Amino acid sequence: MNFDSLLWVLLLGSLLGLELIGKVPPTLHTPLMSGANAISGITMLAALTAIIKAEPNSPLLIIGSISLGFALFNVVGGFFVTDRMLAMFSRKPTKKNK
Amino acid sequence: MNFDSLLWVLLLGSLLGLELIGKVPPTLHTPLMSGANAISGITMLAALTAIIKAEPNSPLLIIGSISLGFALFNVVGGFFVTDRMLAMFSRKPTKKNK
Amino acid sequence: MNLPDIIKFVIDLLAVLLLALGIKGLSKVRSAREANILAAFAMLLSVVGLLSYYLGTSGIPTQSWVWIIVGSLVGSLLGTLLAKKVPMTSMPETVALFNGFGGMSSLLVAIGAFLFPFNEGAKAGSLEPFINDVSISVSIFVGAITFSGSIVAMAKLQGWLSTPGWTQVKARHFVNIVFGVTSLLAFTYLISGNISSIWLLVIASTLLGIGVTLPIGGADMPVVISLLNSYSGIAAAAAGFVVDSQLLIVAGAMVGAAGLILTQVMCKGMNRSLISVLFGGSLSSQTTTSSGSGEYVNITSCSVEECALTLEAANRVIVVPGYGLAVAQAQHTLREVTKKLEQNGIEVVYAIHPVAGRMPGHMNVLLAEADVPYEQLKEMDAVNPEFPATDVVLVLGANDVVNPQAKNDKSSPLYGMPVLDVQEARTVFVIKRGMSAGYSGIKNDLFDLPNTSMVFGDAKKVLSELIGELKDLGVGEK
Amino acid sequence: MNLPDIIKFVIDLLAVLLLALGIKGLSKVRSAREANILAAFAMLLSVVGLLSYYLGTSGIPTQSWVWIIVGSLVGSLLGTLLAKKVPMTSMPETVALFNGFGGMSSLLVAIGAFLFPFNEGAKAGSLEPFINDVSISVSIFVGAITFSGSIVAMAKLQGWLSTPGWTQVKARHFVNIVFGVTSLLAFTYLISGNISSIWLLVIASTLLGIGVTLPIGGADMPVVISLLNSYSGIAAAAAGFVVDSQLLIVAGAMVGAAGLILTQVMCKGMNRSLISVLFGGSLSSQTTTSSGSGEYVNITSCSVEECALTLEAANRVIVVPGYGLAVAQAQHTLREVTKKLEQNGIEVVYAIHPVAGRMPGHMNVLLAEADVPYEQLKEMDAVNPEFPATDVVLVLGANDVVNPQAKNDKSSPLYGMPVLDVQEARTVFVIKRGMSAGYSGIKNDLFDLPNTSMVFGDAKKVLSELIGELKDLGVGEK
Ligand SMILES: NC(=O)c1ccc[n+]([C@@H]2O[C@H](COP(=O)([O-])OP(=O)(O)OC[C@H]3O[C@@H](n4cnc5c(N)ncnc54)[C@H](OP(=O)(O)O)[C@@H]3O)[C@@H](O)[C@H]2O)c1
Ligand SMILES: NC(=O)c1ccc[n+]([C@@H]2O[C@H](COP(=O)([O-])OP(=O)(O)OC[C@H]3O[C@@H](n4cnc5c(N)ncnc54)[C@H](OP(=O)(O)O)[C@@H]3O)[C@@H](O)[C@H]2O)c1
Repeated sequence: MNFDSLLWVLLLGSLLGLELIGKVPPTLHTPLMSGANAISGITMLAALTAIIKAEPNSPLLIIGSISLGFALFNVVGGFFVTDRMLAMFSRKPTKKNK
Repeated sequence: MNFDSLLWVLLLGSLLGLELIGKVPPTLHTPLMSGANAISGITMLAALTAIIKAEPNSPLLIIGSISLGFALFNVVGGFFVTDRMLAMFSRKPTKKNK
Repeated sequence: MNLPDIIKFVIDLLAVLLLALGIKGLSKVRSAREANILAAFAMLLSVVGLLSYYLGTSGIPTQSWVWIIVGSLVGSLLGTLLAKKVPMTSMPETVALFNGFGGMSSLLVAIGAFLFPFNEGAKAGSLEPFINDVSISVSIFVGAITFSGSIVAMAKLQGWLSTPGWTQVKARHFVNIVFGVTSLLAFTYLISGNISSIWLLVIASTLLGIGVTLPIGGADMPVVISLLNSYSGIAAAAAGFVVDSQLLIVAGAMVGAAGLILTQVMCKGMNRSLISVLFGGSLSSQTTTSSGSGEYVNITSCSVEECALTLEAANRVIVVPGYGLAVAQAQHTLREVTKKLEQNGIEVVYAIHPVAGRMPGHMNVLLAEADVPYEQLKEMDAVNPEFPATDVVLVLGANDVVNPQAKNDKSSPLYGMPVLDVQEARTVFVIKRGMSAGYSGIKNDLFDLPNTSMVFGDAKKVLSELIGELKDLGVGEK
Repeated sequence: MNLPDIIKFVIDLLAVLLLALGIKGLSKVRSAREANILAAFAMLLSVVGLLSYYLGTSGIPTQSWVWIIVGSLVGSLLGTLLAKKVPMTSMPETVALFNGFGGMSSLLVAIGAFLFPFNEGAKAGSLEPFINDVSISVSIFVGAITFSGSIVAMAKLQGWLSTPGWTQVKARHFVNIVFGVTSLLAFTYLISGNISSIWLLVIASTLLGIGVTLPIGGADMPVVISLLNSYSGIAAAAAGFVVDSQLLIVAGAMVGAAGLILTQVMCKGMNRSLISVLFGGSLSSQTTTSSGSGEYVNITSCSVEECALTLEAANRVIVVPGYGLAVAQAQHTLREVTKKLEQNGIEVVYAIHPVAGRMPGHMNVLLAEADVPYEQLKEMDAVNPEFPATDVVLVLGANDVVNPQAKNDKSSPLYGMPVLDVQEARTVFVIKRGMSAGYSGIKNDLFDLPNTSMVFGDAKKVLSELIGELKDLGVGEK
């Protein structure tokens, strides 16, 4: 990959992110925050790459593994907790709009 | 540029395009159509590239030039006509919302 | 990356950013005009970026300069001329024409790139020839469809082409499938290196564009144009793969996707699905056999003088403009009439149906041209509850958009389309030339109602007479 | 491109598509839950894509497998445990902790990539080392700030850390500037090849994160967390440059940008600007000197029994829950009280102020947990016109969000913040433990009004007593 094509991707990704969130009702601020938070744990891919590419017995293995642990804590915990919150809202899905 | 990075750009550009247009009031359908139309004349860049890279005396020069003419007809005419329409709407800018 | 690369890169990023802002802004009344200028500026910027890049690297030969200048001068001049001269009533045709020319541009550049490859010496490790060929073929295919489809659409909107009856037979689908398959075959040959099949591809896809657009009723044309606009974006994106330009790809993709959304929005406004627009054929021809031929039994016709008298006595008047007003170019005369009424203290508003006229938002443009204040234009949903409290409704060259069948008659092809409930008003005057039907070809039950009076005549003529009558009554002269 | 490349490419595209859909869906009530699951699925997909890519190309050594499994098991297990156990009242802290861990992950992987470079053998003609170094440094910088800032935010929300007075002196800006400049210097050294300055960068940016977050008042914490969430997206995007992954870049950029928008939306809801949140210091400490110390002159206090009697006679009751309700964990008891009232034919609705509680939307989550039907929760703008027609308002552990100063007193620091107009109702009961102020530290004029009665006590205790009293009155027992 050339650097400039990565920059294109960065620009377009940012613009997309800016557009994706429209009017969020305050009700959803908390779950949206925690959901987006979980997605930012995508760094787990970087940690995985590091572990896979590490030399045998390199300390990188441990660093990567700890990093992976932190990331997965964020991802798995984040999605679960978001789901817990959202599950409460959708308990009565029929009468959402009065 | 690698092909796959171009595909990334294509995907993200399309997603962005899908998001950019929200609720368009019917009033604006015509100008929006003609404005987007003018932007699609961006092919003029391809025509320019063809003319610049053409061998001396190659028929590509003529083909490129005709292509450029069509594209600029689209671009320049499109933006002007859109502006003409929009100028009418904005004549009384103070009382837009009653 | 060296300096010219970096500069071009930054300019391209900036251009994409501005284009995105432009498209976004165009969808809001408040920002539309600035957004349009912004987009135009972004396009200019991208050209400057490209030219200065080649100036700074390989240089631009004099011969190229000549052809660039000739091409751009001719194109821009003609485009500007058309844009300045064309009457607002012909907007749909104009947009169709512009769009077709955009498609033609993609088509030509792709043919050029195929016959006289200019991209080989580009960059080391660049596009494989296969991908190059595929992009070119897509560009040709989509470009040709866009061009021929847009030109047919324009011709139909101009009235140069009607919808011939034979295009409505089911067999048309078969013919189109043949064109489609032929295009596909030519496409396959082409990308496997058979250069001569390029002409087959051009011809087959041009025919496909014609074959698909010709049977579509004029009423659906704006949707078709919007869809073709989306295609021209796709063609631009494909051209971007040919010349290896992210800017082209992103801009093309944005236009393509935005066009698709707009098409969808329009279809909803006209209560049609995209599928039925594309493959359902013309609405009118489907229906002439059914409810279209019903007889009118109870028509009341009245003179312009009677109409003037009723108007003078009214407190609240709603004007419903339609396609006929646009055809008659009567928007300025209408404005004079309403001015007189307003001077007499009569409240006047305009009820704008989203698909009145020949293009969504067309009426707004026309009335704005005649200096009607923006706040007097009311959209359908806002004005519908107001009809019961209205004394007089003037239906001016509108027909389908005030047809109560759409609400009451489940068997009607119009059923389900949102309409203006003019029949709820005390008195309705319908101004049209005769008893002929509107675009859908369907009988209008409104004309039969007891509170409806027809005033026959060309909209502009009737309105000028109305001005005379109102003057005689002393309306608007205090 | 060979097969594994293509598969990975398609998987990555798909994952981005799903993530985009997920983020979009999370901002709409209707689709939020499915969107969250979709996003989780996209993350899983991306991991599968990565692992299968390496399995299909270079292979994954057993040693790596061991560390992968250990790391993921420990992280996922602990994360799941916390997510399942944590009470809904502690959501803000929990989100802050998760976010900090995300930042820590970026920080660690960047340190690893710097000390034990693993990206060199990547692809020919790939990233130049300079860009690699810059990306790593950005990752470290942003990751460290995210981590330390989030941990401070969490500690403050948990009450483990208060806002020390000395952090409010203007000099703190100077200290932070020193940290910032040091980070910048370390950054510059690092990218010019001075490996040992990595630790300086880590320390300086950690301190910067602490220094910026510590002075911010607890009331503004949710905004800070949202901003730090946006940072962690940026850190992920930077890590994407390090490991050469478009997927990481796009996902990180989307989270970064979406987080920024959310932060902006929240600031608007709390009537604060982002700048004043970040650099204005804590709201309470600014104000204790001014209007915060006013004396109450006209306090009416009443017993739970009186409150129950008034409630029994009411037709329409509005409950205003606030932070105190969350602290007292009284949402379930509250639900029992309102059930009783409803059984007696009394209409009950809940007025939810957007920033009631400690996090936007916090009250909705808490009340939903106690099974309050969604349609009884009314947002501020919808409920404000209803107060004049209301017999009894129960203010439960809320304070700032019902302070009329925000509307009447231009000199008040709260002035301009939208509040609930509870004083318009016939009778207002305020249930709280004492006369202490709310988060803003400002005196509440509501308590002095003649139609306001205070019911002192812990919210949960008062509510349980209320149940008893209502039972004695025979309410809700038919
Ligand atoms: N806006 C869009 O996007 C769009 C685009 C294309 C089609 N359409 C369709 O077009 C229709 C629009 O409805 P509409 O009510 O505006 O128009 P319409 O239903 O097409 O009816 C127009 C009427 O105007 C009369 N007329 C024509 N020339 C006239 C003149 N010079 N003076 C006075 N009257 C004249 C015609 O009757 P006489 O011949 O008897 O005078 C005709 O009945 C809908 O069916 C809509 O779906 C809409
Ligand atoms: N939602 C957000 O995003 C967010 C985030 C952070 C901060 N904030 C800020 O927090 C404030 C929220 O307003 P609010 O009205 O909900 O809360 P508040 O103004 O903080 O007031 C809470 C009140 O609850 C009382 N209380 C505490 N514990 C209690 C218990 N166990 N039982 C009964 N009462 C108890 C306290 O008085 P006593 O001690 O006398 O009992 C206090 O006055 C606003 O200033 C807002 O800007 C909002």
